[in-house]
Amino acid sequence: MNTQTGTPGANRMTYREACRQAIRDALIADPRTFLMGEDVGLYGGCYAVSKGLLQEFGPGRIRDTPLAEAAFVGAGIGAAMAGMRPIVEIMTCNFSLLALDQIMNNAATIPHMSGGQFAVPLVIRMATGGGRQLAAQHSHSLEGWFAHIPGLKVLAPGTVEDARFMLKAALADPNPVLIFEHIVLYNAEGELGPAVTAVDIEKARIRRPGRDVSILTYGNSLPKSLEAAETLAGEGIEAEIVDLRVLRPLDDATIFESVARTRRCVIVDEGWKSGSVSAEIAARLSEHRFFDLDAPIRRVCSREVPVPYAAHMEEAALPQASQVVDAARSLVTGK
Amino acid sequence: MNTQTGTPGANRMTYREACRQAIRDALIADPRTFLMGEDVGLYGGCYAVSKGLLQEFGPGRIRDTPLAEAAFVGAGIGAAMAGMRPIVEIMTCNFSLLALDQIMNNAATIPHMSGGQFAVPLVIRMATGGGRQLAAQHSHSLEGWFAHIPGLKVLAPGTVEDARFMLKAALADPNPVLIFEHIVLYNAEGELGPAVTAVDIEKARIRRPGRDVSILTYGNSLPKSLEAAETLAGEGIEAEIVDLRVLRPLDDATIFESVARTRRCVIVDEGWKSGSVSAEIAARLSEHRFFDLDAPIRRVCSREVPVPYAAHMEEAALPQASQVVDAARSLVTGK
Amino acid sequence: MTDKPHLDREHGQHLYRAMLRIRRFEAKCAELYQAQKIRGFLHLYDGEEAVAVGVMETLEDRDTIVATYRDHGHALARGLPMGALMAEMFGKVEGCARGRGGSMHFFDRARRFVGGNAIVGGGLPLAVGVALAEKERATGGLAACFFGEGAAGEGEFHESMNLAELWDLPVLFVCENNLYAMGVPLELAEAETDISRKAAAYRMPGAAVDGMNPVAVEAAARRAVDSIRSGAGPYFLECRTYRFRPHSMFDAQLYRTREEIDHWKERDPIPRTRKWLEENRMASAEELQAIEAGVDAEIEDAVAFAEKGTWESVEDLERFVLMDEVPQ
Amino acid sequence: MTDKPHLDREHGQHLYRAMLRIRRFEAKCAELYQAQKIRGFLHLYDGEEAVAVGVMETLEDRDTIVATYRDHGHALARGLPMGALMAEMFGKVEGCARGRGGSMHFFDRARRFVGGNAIVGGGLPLAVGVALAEKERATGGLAACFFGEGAAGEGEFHESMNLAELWDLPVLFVCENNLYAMGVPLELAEAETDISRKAAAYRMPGAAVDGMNPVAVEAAARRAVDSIRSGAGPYFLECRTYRFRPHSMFDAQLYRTREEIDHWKERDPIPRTRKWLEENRMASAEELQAIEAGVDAEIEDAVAFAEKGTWESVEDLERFVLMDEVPQ
Ligand SMILES: Cc1ncc(C[n+]2csc(CCOP(=O)(O)OP(=O)(O)O)c2C)c(N)n1
Ligand SMILES: Cc1ncc(C[n+]2csc(CCOP(=O)(O)OP(=O)(O)O)c2C)c(N)n1
Ligand SMILES: [Mg+2]
Ligand SMILES: [Mg+2]
Repeated sequence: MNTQTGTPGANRMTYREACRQAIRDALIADPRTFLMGEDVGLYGGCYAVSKGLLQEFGPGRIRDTPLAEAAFVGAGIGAAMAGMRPIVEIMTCNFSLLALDQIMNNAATIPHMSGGQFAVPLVIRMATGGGRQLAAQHSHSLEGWFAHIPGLKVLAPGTVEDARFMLKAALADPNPVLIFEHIVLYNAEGELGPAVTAVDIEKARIRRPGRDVSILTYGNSLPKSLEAAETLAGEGIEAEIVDLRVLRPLDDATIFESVARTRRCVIVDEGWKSGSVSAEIAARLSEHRFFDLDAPIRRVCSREVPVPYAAHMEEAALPQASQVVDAARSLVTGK
Repeated sequence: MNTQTGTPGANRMTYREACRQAIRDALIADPRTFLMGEDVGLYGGCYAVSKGLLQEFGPGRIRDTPLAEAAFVGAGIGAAMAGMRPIVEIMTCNFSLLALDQIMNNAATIPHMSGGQFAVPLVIRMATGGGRQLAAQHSHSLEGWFAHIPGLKVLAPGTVEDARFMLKAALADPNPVLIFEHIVLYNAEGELGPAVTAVDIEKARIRRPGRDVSILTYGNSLPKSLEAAETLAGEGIEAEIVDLRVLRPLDDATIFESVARTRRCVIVDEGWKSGSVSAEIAARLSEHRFFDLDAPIRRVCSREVPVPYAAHMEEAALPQASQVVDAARSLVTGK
Repeated sequence: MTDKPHLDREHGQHLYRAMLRIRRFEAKCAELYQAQKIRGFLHLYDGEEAVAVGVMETLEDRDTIVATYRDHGHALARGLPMGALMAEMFGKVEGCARGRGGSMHFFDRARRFVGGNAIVGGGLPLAVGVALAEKERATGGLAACFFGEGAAGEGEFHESMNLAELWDLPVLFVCENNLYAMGVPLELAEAETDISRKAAAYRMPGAAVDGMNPVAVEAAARRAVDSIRSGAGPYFLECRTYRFRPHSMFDAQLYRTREEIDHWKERDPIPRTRKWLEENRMASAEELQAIEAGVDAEIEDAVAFAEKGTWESVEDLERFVLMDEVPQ
Repeated sequence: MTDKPHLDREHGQHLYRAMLRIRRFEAKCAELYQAQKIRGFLHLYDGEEAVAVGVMETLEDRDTIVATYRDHGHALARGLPMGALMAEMFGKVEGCARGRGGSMHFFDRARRFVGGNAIVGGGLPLAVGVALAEKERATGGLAACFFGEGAAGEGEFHESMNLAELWDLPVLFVCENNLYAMGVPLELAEAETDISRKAAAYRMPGAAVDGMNPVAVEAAARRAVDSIRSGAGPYFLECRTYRFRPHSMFDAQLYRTREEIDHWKERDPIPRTRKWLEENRMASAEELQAIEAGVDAEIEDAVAFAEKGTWESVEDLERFVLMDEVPQ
């Protein structure tokens, strides 16, 4: 692991390392920042993201908490209101349900309800998603669901670069920002260009340009969609891959612009289809870009089931590249 | 209050009374049924729905609970798994966030995850919505958000008749059913026809037929939409009002059929717009009925803000009949 | 009221005045609720004034207050301007939360009043977090968190108590035990009805005090605050009190008897304090009259201020959903 | 192990065999995990077998069990067929949850095993609800709920404890205190590290017992169950134990020392029970050999059963998301 951060040079690292370096940078940069959550310290993080940080920064900055999601998330909110810049880790989004009252009724609400007297400059990181056979209670994809809540910003890094730099932008934001890190991506590797030292958390990013169909996606569906685009390219179909990466507020401009060019749209989303981010995007297109579309919108989402343990069943439950290929192809070729 | 139920005759009652009579019927009909929640007993229910029931049925059937949403909802789930047919009241949906772990990770998940060995025949009732100046933490409309969760059924009675008979159907269902009663509707009055003794909780209902535009709605947006339809009729626009009433699973057939006829659609939903039920319906139409639509879909939803206390600000935050009129008119007249 | 006789005139009168302000302010609120000037939920603090007043005496500017939906007493005792509170309940932009919060959600950044919170138990984790920030920054400040005995049923109570004690945080937990959570009497809600004993389960020091006596509350709170400021971690103060009025404006009070209420009214802290001031010659009739007149004038001014207030522009509806910056 | 000498041969051997089954079954699981036959999270019960075995001895068919993600020991001790468990972890439809749950989610309706629950604390409210149902229907059954000491931090623990005691429900709370919640030692998680004292905060009777001794656990559980069946309400049993292996298969165990583990291994209930059986001539060498051979054969059969198993059809993916009827 490369711990030389500060001025990030060209280097290859995993998404996990990128998350860690981002936290490390933040702790170095701002004494008001600390990391708090279950097993972030001694254990080194459930997904080994914070390994070594306790040794480097000590227990005041890397706080192991009891199993008490409501209290430590709420404590993060209170600390943020009182001048700190906490990073709270909820081990996985499956447990975030226990903290939802604090997130919705306090973090998302108090700035507005207090008439702007209090901000909640808090970052909550959580692991999300399925694909590791962890079964129904450990495979939720809730980022799109959280994106329903006014007062929050919701980020979903799908690349090593975003994992590396989104945190900094999130901490600089005066609002509660939720970052969803996908469990399957932690081992993904990527190259960081020397020029990149920040990412824009207001904007979606086109990861692959294309003229025939827009594939809108994020998180672990991004690599699947890129894989699909390769296959489609082999068939002569040029898919444009838009990495949404900011799920709230959605970057309508980038989405609309891409769809206006390709006039066809597939949305790929690991959330359960009904009421997912994919639904919101489809709705916005059907409201605001109705006449730009030449064909129905297609959605490739998780099946509406608690995710099963067995590999083949889990695979059937989650969106797969082949489904993206099929959806895009049928839109473009009309069959 | 008319406590002669059994064979419901033609009579006029409030939505509140309808809810109460429904509970009373259920308690009489099935010894496995009991009502449990905060202040359902001695106090008579926060919205006076269960007034008198403790006296009639005693503390074993009408259980006042401590302030402990997670535990008593979870206890309802456990009791349902073990053979009871509980009705759990969460005083308002604003507090349901404290029970979300139990609802999503247990109630919605265990039947599937156990391979069908355990059902959770549970009804959870909660009050929902804004419009009474209760401010941000007491005015959420979360029914559409819950409708994202596979394994649940979600009902939203918008009429006295539905308030009167949905509970029975929900208790007969082997699945966890959430019923969202709108706080503004409790005082609404309606006539129950002598013929009606049951409602179909699989189907949406056309509350007013019309040929020019479909207005899809539910809950307290239903009376607002009916009011809008009156105004529109005065202008020569015949709006069809579809009361969704079942938010999960959505009754696609009724929705699609209406829109195929009118070819225009306004969705009215008190949820925050992004990721609401209105989004899901718009998405389904844009996927499956793209060529049936002559115009963009319009959504009239709550503004994406924590609902403020001041009357004029609250009014501006919630969907209003005049907005429905404007949206429908502009779709039909093209301006 | 005789257990703390070494009270000077000024302070005795001050306590009386502070309680009276709350009582009369709220009587006015009830009236204005009937007149539909105030809407939504209105939870009055009638009978419990000694708690907020006694505790608040011991707090300093650097301390932070977390309250509940029943927050009028705390706000007034903390020094929030009465006019801003009334304007808030009128829904005016001059209110302490721009008219967005109403009765349940008073806020005041300058006075470190971080809200009436309407989710029972929801404020406790916030207080823990504020205390963590104070401790980390060694400000010497503490977080005082008020909540009803009903909140002790919630998981958030349990988690917060543990976290505060585990991390030795400067939190003053003030449980206002008024024996009822809406209509649920304590014995129907808690297996252990001795609330102050709950603190022991977290090894947290605690005490129970007569919440109908402002002097006793102040003395107990002083011990608590001293303990917290000495670095001993959080402290749990149970104040045994009673609300004289219904839970909110929609409550037929089917769950308790007139006799019970009357019995508690005999211990009403306001007439008792007045009597005590008189008996001990700590306030002259003129002084008492002046206090009353002053309170009444302040209330009149507050109502006038609220009446004169303006409505927030609807165009600002989305303002502060997302903040542009962190207020300093 | 000498505190309960009045144990007959058969029962002594039975306890030994029950623990050995779990130990060897799990050793095989670990092996199969390396071989990637088993995937996902795998939490082994190594070292804690005396708890499940001792408690389960005291339960009856009419009782219901709620377990955690670390549920192999409970399932085996409860009598779930080993083959169905192994098939479950292989993801086969012959598994005890059709291969949908895996290691963390064993279910068995016939044996009233309502699940391995993977949300820490998430099973406690369910147990309260089951107990409520049993009490209302006067079945005489109880709900036994297993959970780690880490769960005591959660709000759901607090709320469930209170509700169970408040309503006098037949719940046996079994806290498996193995000193760590993943990598967090108890003293970093709880202000009060004496878990059994927590029960007192709810006025619930409780006891702590050596969880490395199946006889002691059984005796304590018997007292607990007798108390519950007598109608005295819930009971809290803390079993002091230790897990010898990592938390799950992804754990470098940075939070504890080899020495600590070795120290606890000296108290391993399985060799100790064996030694005790030998020393007290309660089992002959042949009998012990037969037990071991029997266990090994059962495991071999279970693996073969799992291997032979079939995959659930992908077409059934949505089956049971909504149930068509309530299974009887
Ligand atoms: C989590 C939650 N559940 C339920 C309610 C509804 N509710 C509001 S106040 C109240 C009673 C609270 O009693 P207590 O904590 O004793 O405070 P008191 O009102 O007596 O001051 C209830 C049940 C709520 N606001 N929040
Ligand atoms: C609510 C929740 N938070 C976090 C986790 C992640 N997690 C799984 S097991 C565990 C430790 C639990 O420790 P304990 O209760 O002592 O049980 P043990 O594993 O020691 O048997 C944690 C933190 C979880 N599954 N559920
Ligand atoms: Mg109270
Ligand atoms: Mg443990």
